[in-house]
Amino acid sequence: MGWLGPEELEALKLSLRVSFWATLVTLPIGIFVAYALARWRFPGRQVLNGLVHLPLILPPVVTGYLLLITFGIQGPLGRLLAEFGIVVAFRWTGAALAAGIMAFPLMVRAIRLSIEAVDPKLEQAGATLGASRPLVFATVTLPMILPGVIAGAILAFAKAMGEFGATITFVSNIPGQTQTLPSAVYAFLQVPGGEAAATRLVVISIVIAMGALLLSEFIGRRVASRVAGS
Amino acid sequence: MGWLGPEELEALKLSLRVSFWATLVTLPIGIFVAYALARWRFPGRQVLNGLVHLPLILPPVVTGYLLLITFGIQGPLGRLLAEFGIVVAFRWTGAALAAGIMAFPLMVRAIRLSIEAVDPKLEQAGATLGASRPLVFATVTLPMILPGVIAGAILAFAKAMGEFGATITFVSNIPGQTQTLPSAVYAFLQVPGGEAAATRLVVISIVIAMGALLLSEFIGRRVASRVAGS
Amino acid sequence: QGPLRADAEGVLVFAAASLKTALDEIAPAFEQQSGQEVTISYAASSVLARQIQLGAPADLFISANADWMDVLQEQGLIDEASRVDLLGNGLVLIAGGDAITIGEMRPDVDLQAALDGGHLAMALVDAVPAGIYGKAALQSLGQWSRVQNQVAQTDNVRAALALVATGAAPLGIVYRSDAAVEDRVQVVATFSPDLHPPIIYPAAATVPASAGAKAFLAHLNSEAARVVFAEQGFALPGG
Amino acid sequence: MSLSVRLQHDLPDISLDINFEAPPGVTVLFGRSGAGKTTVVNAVAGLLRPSAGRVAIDDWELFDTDHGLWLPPHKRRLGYIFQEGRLFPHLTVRQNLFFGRWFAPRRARRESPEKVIEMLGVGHLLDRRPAGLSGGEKQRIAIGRALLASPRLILADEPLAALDDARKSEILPYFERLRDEVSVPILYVTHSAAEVARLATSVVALQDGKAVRHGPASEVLADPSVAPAGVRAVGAVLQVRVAKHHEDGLTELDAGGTSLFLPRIPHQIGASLRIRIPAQEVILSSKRPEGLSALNMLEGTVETIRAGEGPGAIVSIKTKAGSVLARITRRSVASLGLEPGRVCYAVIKTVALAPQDVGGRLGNY
Amino acid sequence: MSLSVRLQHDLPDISLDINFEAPPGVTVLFGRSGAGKTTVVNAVAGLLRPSAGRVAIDDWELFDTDHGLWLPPHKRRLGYIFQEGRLFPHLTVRQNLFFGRWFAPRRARRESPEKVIEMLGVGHLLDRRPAGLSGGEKQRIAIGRALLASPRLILADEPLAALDDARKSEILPYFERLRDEVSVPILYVTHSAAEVARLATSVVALQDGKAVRHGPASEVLADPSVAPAGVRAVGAVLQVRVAKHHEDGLTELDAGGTSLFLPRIPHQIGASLRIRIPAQEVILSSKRPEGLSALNMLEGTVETIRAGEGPGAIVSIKTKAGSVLARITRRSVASLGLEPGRVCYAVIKTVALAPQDVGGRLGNY
Ligand SMILES: Nc1ncnc2c1ncn2[C@@H]1O[C@H](COP(=O)(O)OP(=O)(O)OP(=O)(O)O)[C@@H](O)[C@H]1O
Ligand SMILES: Nc1ncnc2c1ncn2[C@@H]1O[C@H](COP(=O)(O)OP(=O)(O)OP(=O)(O)O)[C@@H](O)[C@H]1O
Ligand SMILES: [Mg+2]
Ligand SMILES: [Mg+2]
Repeated sequence: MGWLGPEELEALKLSLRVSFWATLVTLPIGIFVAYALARWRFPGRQVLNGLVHLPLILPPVVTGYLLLITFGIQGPLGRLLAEFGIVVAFRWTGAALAAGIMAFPLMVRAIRLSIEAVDPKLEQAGATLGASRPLVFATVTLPMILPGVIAGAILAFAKAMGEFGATITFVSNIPGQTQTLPSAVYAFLQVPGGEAAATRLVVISIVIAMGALLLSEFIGRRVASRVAGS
Repeated sequence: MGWLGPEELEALKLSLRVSFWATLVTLPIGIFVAYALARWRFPGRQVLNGLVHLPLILPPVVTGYLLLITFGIQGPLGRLLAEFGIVVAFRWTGAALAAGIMAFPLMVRAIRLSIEAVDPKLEQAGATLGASRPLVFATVTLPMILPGVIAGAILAFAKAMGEFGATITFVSNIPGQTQTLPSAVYAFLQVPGGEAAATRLVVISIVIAMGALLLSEFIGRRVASRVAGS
Repeated sequence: QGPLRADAEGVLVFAAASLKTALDEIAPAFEQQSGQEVTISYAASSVLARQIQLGAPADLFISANADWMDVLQEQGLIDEASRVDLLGNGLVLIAGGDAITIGEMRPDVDLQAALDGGHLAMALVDAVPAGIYGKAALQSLGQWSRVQNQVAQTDNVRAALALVATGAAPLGIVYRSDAAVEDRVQVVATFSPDLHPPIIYPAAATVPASAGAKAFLAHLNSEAARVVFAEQGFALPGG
Repeated sequence: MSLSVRLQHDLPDISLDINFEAPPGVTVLFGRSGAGKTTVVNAVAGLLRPSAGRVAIDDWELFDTDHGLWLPPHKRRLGYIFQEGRLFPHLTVRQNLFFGRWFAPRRARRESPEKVIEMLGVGHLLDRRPAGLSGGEKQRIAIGRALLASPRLILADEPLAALDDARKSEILPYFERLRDEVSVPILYVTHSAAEVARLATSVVALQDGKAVRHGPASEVLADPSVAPAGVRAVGAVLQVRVAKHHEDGLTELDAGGTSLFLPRIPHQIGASLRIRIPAQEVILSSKRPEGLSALNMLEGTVETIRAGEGPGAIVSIKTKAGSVLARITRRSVASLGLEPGRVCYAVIKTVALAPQDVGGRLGNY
Repeated sequence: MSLSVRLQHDLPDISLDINFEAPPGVTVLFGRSGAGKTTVVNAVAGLLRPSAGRVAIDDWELFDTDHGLWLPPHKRRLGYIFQEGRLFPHLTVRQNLFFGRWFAPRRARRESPEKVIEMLGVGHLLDRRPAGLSGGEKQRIAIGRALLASPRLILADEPLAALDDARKSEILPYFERLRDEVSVPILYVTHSAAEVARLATSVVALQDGKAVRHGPASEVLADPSVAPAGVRAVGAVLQVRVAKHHEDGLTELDAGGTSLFLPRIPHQIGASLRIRIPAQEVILSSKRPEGLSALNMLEGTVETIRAGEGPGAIVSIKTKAGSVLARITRRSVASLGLEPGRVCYAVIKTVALAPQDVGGRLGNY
């Protein structure tokens, strides 16, 4: 990547790190929420469903602003987290939080659909064989939804790689801390003649995201055929 | 809606119109692409799959810029369409185009998954009974994937309601023509003291999008139980 | 029929988003006087300039910086004769809540100490005009290298204002016009205009502009309009 | 109308090499699981493209790999009754039934829907959806759906295999009516000897992808060396005529001049029937038995005695009613002194003839 | 260990009201489709919560609605063999087999995996996945999986219903071995009289959600008024002992002093067996028959004659071997002059006793 400047390289690395962690940390939560939405009937289920979809529907700037208000230094959750020594404001962790939240609906949808495709009768069979609910989940449901989980995770990763609006509004753009690839692209597009540099970065993100998607299709199919039996 | 100014009301109406047409026009294309991705093996299938996902991955500004270059007044496709009397640049039709393209991946994913869940044996049964491929699709596949199609369409509608970055970059922010609800929100957020107005508009879009989502869950479940037989 | 025209009826203005409050107040008066309908599309200057480059049917372009106007002028997309420096602006250092006002910014003010480990909110320092000017001013003051690593850059100057207003950042550098209307922030210091390139909002009619475009441009220079701009904290060229 | 099938196709486990001409009526493909029955039917239906072969109904070719001819499934005008029903879950029973009819050429519509619905007894189900139906009802709808497509050939792939005995005996008569009342050739897959005996005009016995035996049902089933379904499937098929319905609930049949008694069967006097007499239900006696509860005794002479590997032997007795097979122990063969040419009596219990071994009106054979 | 079941539950179509105590051994729930069998089993398993009732194994209560006691399924220590197998598709056969074992308390692990794998003959499948297995293999894995969970009760819901006859007779012996070699009570659902006869220690006959009859298998099955599976299911169950294996492939059984001959069965001399003699396979003779190929003749006296609605009657004959039932025509009853107390001979063909009517070693009854 000799044709990338050091700052661009840094943005690329940061984007990868942010997207990776955003995906990794939201994945268990996404699986849990997807499971709850698919299998449990509880009051507020539709509210939860709506909340999950919110980042998909809101303009990203609004999401970023809401994050700023709640997770910022002065925000209630931001202060709470700070008590535990976790600061997200103006850190790459905040960028990961923003990316994770923006990608969350995509992840949950993918996983939820694959959970709905699992025959509850197999889960019942697991229960009669002595596995408690969490164990049934771990030994029956989870292995069977693995293709969906992988698809969801990689889709979320790809989305996180492209997230911009909420991220810059929430954690702004601090080179080395929160300057992700899309922020850099945006900056180049603001000045006359910046198109070439922007294009270079866009191509890089497309390559990475497409690679991830192809990988997910491939893994998904392999795992699916393993799960369905060969 | 006495508390909405005339310009805001106009933005709301325009957003509804843009999202409605964006969904309606992309729906058949989305079904076709989803079917092709789910059922056909052809060279370039992965390329098509990648292309479909592109708007999900790219920063919206980039998508908007690409649209401006290709579908603008001087863009190659823009000129081609103009030959047929279709002008999208700086028209609400362009906003619909941008919204449709941004929502397309979500729509295709939802529909594709439901197509993959249809047992090809039923389609074979239709064929042996004398229905050609298109007729099998119309009489067997399509009715069976209806829940997925509805979910995909409404998700796309909700996404279209919230689309901003690509729209403003492609067709600008012209009141009455291309100023959608999110564009209006943006404009309000750019000036001091605009937050209250922006919040009002955001709440409206949340209500509409959530309503649509709830509706889709509801219809989806009704249709699904009808299809599965009661 | 869309705005793919430059007809006698109506004026389509492409204006930097930060002018929204002022222009929305000024335009109705002109519409009443002239009977012409004014439609204003607010977005980032870069977005609007690109759209004009690619054939947007704007009659009038008001940019938040000179660079994009220069580009359009070089490409012959605007009527050179009509170009005016419509407005100016100044930079201020702002803080949230109650802060002491120190008047003019001086090199010896310890900005880094004032930040106390927090961040200095600015627009993108290499891309967005307010950020570019701010960086230049800090460089002139010899402060840039000291605070460089604590600058939180936003995609537009309003977002920088929001960082300070919500308390996320203790200090920020924004336009005077932005600071004027936000209650939650206070101007701590002002930056002298000679610390940075002149902040200018150039305006010009496009090449195929409608007849009303120039009339509206003239109206923007009228006394009534100037009062509104001044109220919003904008500087007036020569004033 | 006759069906001509020639097929070659390699599957991972077996290779298919099949060649048969089926006369009008019901042709049964008979064979163990994995013999290749479904593969043949799928090739006829166009759901599988064999590497070589030709299938024609009379001289209408469905495909011929030599001439690169390949009709897609929807142009073949078939009525395929799948093993698992494959009803359309999103359509009502009525819509399912009429599905094929929508696509059939108007002038080809032979079956009257009313008649088919009445014949299958599904009139009360028309507005329901398949999901709520019992297995037997589903299978009847599947039959009706295939029929109303006005097919030129009906394919039935183990249509009864998934059903329990009660359901089986509920559905079998519909296939008999199909055979007797609708003049469409039927290719019927099964591994049940009883179904073969009851329905088949001719039988193609498949084994490991090859057609090992092919001929009229009575011949193939009487041959213990084929007996693809095991020795318990061996039996003779007799052609009989309904002579009288007695008041005590028995039906008297005329079998070439001898009388046979069965529990009442629902056929008119004079009707031509075939009954299958499983070899293991027949007891032989060296002299005319007396004082037995069994009402049916056929006098005849021993034709052949074939001893199997186990303790049993199959004895064929030529009677006036036709050849009857008996499966008895070799010990009994010895103690009764049976040998070809000896006179003996075949004793058959009245109630041992299961209803599903009694066929409807005889086909063209 | 005995099982005590009391259940009340309303379903849309029927309401369940059931109460029975099952002695150790195999308790068969017997009844037509829709009688409520699966519902009962599901309630025992904890997959369905009945509105009222109590289920206990000895005095270990699984639930008792009166005291608000409800053990979740995974705490009930059951081995549920489902009708459709329900193997885990993502696990290998080995992992499927060991699934329940992972969760069983270590000290409760009674079955040795090697023994179970050997007993079921699935050793060669261990590394494969369920998708590639035949129906019979799948069902054997399902049995093994339930067994290796070291359950305190085995539930089997029509485990053979989805299989064809060949597969059925391949699996049934495993259930016999379960009954005889593993001392776990079994609740077994079926609507096949042959399975009942072969496996059942006691039978609970269900009809429309009610237990209409309950008792030892031999009693319930010999009662034509119950015969929930139709008159063809009526038959007697005899307790016999293997006396000798003859060289001509026959096995001689000792039935209370009388000899019965059957095609060779794979049991050791001296082994205790039960055989089911279907009533319709029995011919009666008013005098000792001679010159017949049938080797089995039991002398006895007529106990009862029950005439049904059709042309048939069920005659019960008391022999030294036990009560034998014969289904013959009323016409024969009259012509043979049968009446209670008369001496007559029951004639049974050697080969008419199907292998699946011969049971393994007798249970505790
Ligand atoms: N698509 C396929 N790929 C690989 N093997 C196949 C395929 N289809 C069939 N076979 C194999 O070909 C053989 C014949 O299959 P086929 O389904 O025709 O048997 P069948 O006679 O219909 O058996 P059954 O009575 O079980 O339905 C089997 O061994 C089967 O495993
Ligand atoms: N969850 C349910 N909702 C509504 N009806 C039910 C439900 N479960 C069972 N039934 C009905 O209760 C009755 C008994 O069902 P059950 O499955 O226990 O019968 P079964 O004796 O097991 O029959 P089969 O031999 O067909 O399996 C049936 O009429 C069935 O339709
Ligand atoms: Mg088959
Ligand atoms: Mg059941």
